Amino acid sequence: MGFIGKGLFEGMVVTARNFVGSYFDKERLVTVQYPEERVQVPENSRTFPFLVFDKDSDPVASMRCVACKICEVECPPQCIYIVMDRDEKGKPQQRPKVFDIDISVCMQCQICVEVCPFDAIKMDNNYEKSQYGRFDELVEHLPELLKSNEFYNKIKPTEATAVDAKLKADAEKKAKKAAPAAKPAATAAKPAAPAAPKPAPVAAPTAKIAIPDDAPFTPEQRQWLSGYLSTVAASGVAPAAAAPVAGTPAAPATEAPAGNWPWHDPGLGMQRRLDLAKETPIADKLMAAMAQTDCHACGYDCRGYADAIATGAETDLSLCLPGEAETANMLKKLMQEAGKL
Amino acid sequence: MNVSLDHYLMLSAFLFAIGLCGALSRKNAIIVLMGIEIMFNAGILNFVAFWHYKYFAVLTAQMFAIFAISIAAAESAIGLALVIAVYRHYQSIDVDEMRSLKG
Amino acid sequence: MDQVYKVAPQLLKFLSYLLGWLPWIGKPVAGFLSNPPAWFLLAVAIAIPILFVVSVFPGIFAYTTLVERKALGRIQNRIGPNRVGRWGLLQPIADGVKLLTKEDIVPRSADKFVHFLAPVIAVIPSVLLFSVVPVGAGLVPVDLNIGILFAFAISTASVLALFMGGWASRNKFSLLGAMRAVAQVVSYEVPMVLAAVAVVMAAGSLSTLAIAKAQGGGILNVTHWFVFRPWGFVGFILFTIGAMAESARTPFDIPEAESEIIAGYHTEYSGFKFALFQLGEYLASIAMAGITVTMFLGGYNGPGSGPGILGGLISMFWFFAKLGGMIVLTIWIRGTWPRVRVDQLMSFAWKVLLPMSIVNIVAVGMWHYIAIRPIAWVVTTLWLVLWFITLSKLAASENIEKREYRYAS
Amino acid sequence: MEIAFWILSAITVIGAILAITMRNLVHCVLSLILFFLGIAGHYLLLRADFLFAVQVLIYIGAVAVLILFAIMLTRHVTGTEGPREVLGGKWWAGMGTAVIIAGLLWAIIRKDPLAAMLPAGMASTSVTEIGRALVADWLVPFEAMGVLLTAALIGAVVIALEEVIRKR
Repeated sequence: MGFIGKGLFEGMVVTARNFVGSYFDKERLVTVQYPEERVQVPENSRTFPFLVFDKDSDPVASMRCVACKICEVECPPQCIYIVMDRDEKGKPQQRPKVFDIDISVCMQCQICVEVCPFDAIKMDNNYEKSQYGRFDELVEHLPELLKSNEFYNKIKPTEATAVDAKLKADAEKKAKKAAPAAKPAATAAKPAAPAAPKPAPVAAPTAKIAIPDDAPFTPEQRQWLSGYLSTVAASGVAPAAAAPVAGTPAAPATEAPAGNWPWHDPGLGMQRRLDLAKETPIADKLMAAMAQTDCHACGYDCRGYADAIATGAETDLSLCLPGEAETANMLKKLMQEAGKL
Repeated sequence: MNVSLDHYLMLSAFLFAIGLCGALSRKNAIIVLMGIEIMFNAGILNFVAFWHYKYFAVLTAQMFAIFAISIAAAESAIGLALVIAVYRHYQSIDVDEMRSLKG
Repeated sequence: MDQVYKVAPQLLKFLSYLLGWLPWIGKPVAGFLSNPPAWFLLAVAIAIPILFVVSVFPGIFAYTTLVERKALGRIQNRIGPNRVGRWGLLQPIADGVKLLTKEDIVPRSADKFVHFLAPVIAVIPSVLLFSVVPVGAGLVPVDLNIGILFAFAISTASVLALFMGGWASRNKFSLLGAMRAVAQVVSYEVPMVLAAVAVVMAAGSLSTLAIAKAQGGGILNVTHWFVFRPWGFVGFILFTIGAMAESARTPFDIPEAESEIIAGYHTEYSGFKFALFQLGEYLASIAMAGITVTMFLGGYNGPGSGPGILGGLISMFWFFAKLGGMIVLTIWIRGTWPRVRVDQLMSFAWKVLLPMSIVNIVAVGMWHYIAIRPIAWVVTTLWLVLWFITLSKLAASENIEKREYRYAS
Repeated sequence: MEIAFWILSAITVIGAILAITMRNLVHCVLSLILFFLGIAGHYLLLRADFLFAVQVLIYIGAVAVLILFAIMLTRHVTGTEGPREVLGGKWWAGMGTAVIIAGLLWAIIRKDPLAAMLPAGMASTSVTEIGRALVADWLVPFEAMGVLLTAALIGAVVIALEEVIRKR
């Protein structure tokens, strides 16, 4: 039955039902009373970056960042500012003295996280960043940026577990590589050992990738899969390719032992480093042109990249990110001088 | 001193003069209309004052006042319609400029 | 006022009895109060209704805003204000403090004096309206014999405040809002007054007290309410629509349509001036609800109402209960119906409401002259229903094509 | 009574003077409303309650609003003309006429024996009496008034719509 104005009354019935229903049916009230209640943010949500450290006892010493400045270079809106730390003698330390992120500029793109070779910078999920000011208040400095690995594990369990496993595997591999070479290094040159292998980050002892409980696998499948995944995460390649039999001594390191290269100091200028390496073979000259941060952005440390270029194994001269265009140009120049290009 | 009829007559004479002055000397047609309204009101006030002081028993004066108010309302409606029509034609409501009877 | 004048000596005697216990000033004050001079009695009799009006109704306004926000929230499945005090009960006070402490901004090119005057003028007619609303049996601030006419006369003056505010702000949206407000109020005034004429014809008086009294009696003091007559029901609907349009409540809030003209005439107002505009608007709407209750819903009449102290208190209860009901109805409507368009607004007033109110006046005449009630019921109902169908058919005569959606289904 | 009379008279006269002297047209109308209010107050003082309501309803609610609307519909006239453009060409003639008429009226009133008359009665007229008078003794004028108002309404619409019709 229809009459004029029927829709108006139907509408009023609907609103009356809403009104009464909202007092009895809690499902209807979707409001979250914010400061008291919060919505659980999804694990992969991200806001602004933070820096990871490993030991609660000494956050500054145990932070993973080595001040390689790759993120500063890569950051699209250029919101990161890094100054490398030095001790009293002016000797560069492998950590930042200043690490600023302007969160009013940051566009939360996560590129810094993706380019970081040390898993030192990660994305936070804290969205309560409002401040009373518009300028300095919106720049985050090193103390605010440093957060522990446990915190990272807490906010992003899946990702952090994978990262920890990978770091642990890397450290083990490095330790194995370094083990034969460490002795000569230790006996030969004690004073200059900045390139000594970084202490392995404290990783969770059992770096196992969690397979969700409701995943449709039989127990055997589950066991195999878990082992496979943790291996993949630890090595970064398929297990068949990188499954060194435990106990087998690793191949002797191709790199020269870390030590007596006077130019291996990121605090020196390019010209000074090249001067120091003036009378040396081409490989050392090439190495002196690098940024000396051993950041592994190129896939090697500085020594290894220089050797690879010198032997022709690596033809790309623009891989040194911290050195930027200066290094790339110098490498090209050196290679031309050496007649190899 | 009590308020006598005298006071009301004086007041309404004064208001009438003000209204007349406005209606005759201002340029703007709307203000001319307003002056006429003031004169109307002064007249109606006279009616009511006479009713109150002399002919309180009969309602003639009040009736006159009511009719006068109605006529004033009709007059102002027509007057303003004319003002709008004139404005459309001349793009102005200056009474000095309305000199021709041509349409 | 007359009622208060009658009971004032007793009231003062009671006060003097209370004050007599005080040291120092107690004795002389009590002596003065127990035998008051005539001018003092008159002053008390004038002051009490004024105090009542300016204390009770702004309080109702404050909590109407809270109830409105809560109810609108629940209608939209939200919670509504619940931060200030238990269930947000202190919210109106917080709002008031906020508005008082806000900066008072006057646009540079505004007409300063008129801009200042407009919110003040917005409140005055709204408060004056309460002077003719009977809140209980015989309890009306002033029993004017032109009560209803006075109310309409005063309520038209509120348009001026809207116009002044809109014009003085020197803002095109303000001016548009002001012009819409004036056009709307002038248009809806006509059907509203004609709907009231029907009641005046039936009650035989313009006095609000007499109109309320005419609806007493019957079963439980309920059956003689005018809303339970065919013409009264139609008149109630017409008058409610008119009153809502007059006070710019939501389906007719064209003058301050946020989506079209920001906030209409009070776009350029902030702080306390804005609060005064809101106060005036809400008070006018509450007063109009009070007049609707008086004219159609039996006023203070209800089970148990009558003369005497107890009957008077019960009648006050009924009046305020009905007033609350009307306020809730307007809030409910606000939460449900969409805003009408400007052209629809005008054509609705002139093409539907105006003819319908004239038809309603004829219906009252029929009701009066047909002596046998059942026949009167049938005839007036038929007359009204037939006209309603005809008018709504005529109003909806422009055929709206069914819209074809190209992308949505 | 007296104080009320003098206050209301002051409001009325000031309102009237401002209404015809102010530069800004909207200010003029607002002053005119003040004048209307003063007159309405005088009606209350003279015990004509019904006329008070009618005055407020028609003059303030209708005529003033109508004038405001007319001002809004005729743009560029809200008035910042130069000082001399406000007055018409023969303004001195108008002023003179007004002064002469005021003087004449004054003289007549001074001479009139009615002038010093005091109020005849103090009770308000009830609306019922006015209503009965309107539909009994004054029925024909009342009906004529209805016809006049209808004619005026239609006439106003026709005059204001003229241009629109011509355009079609």
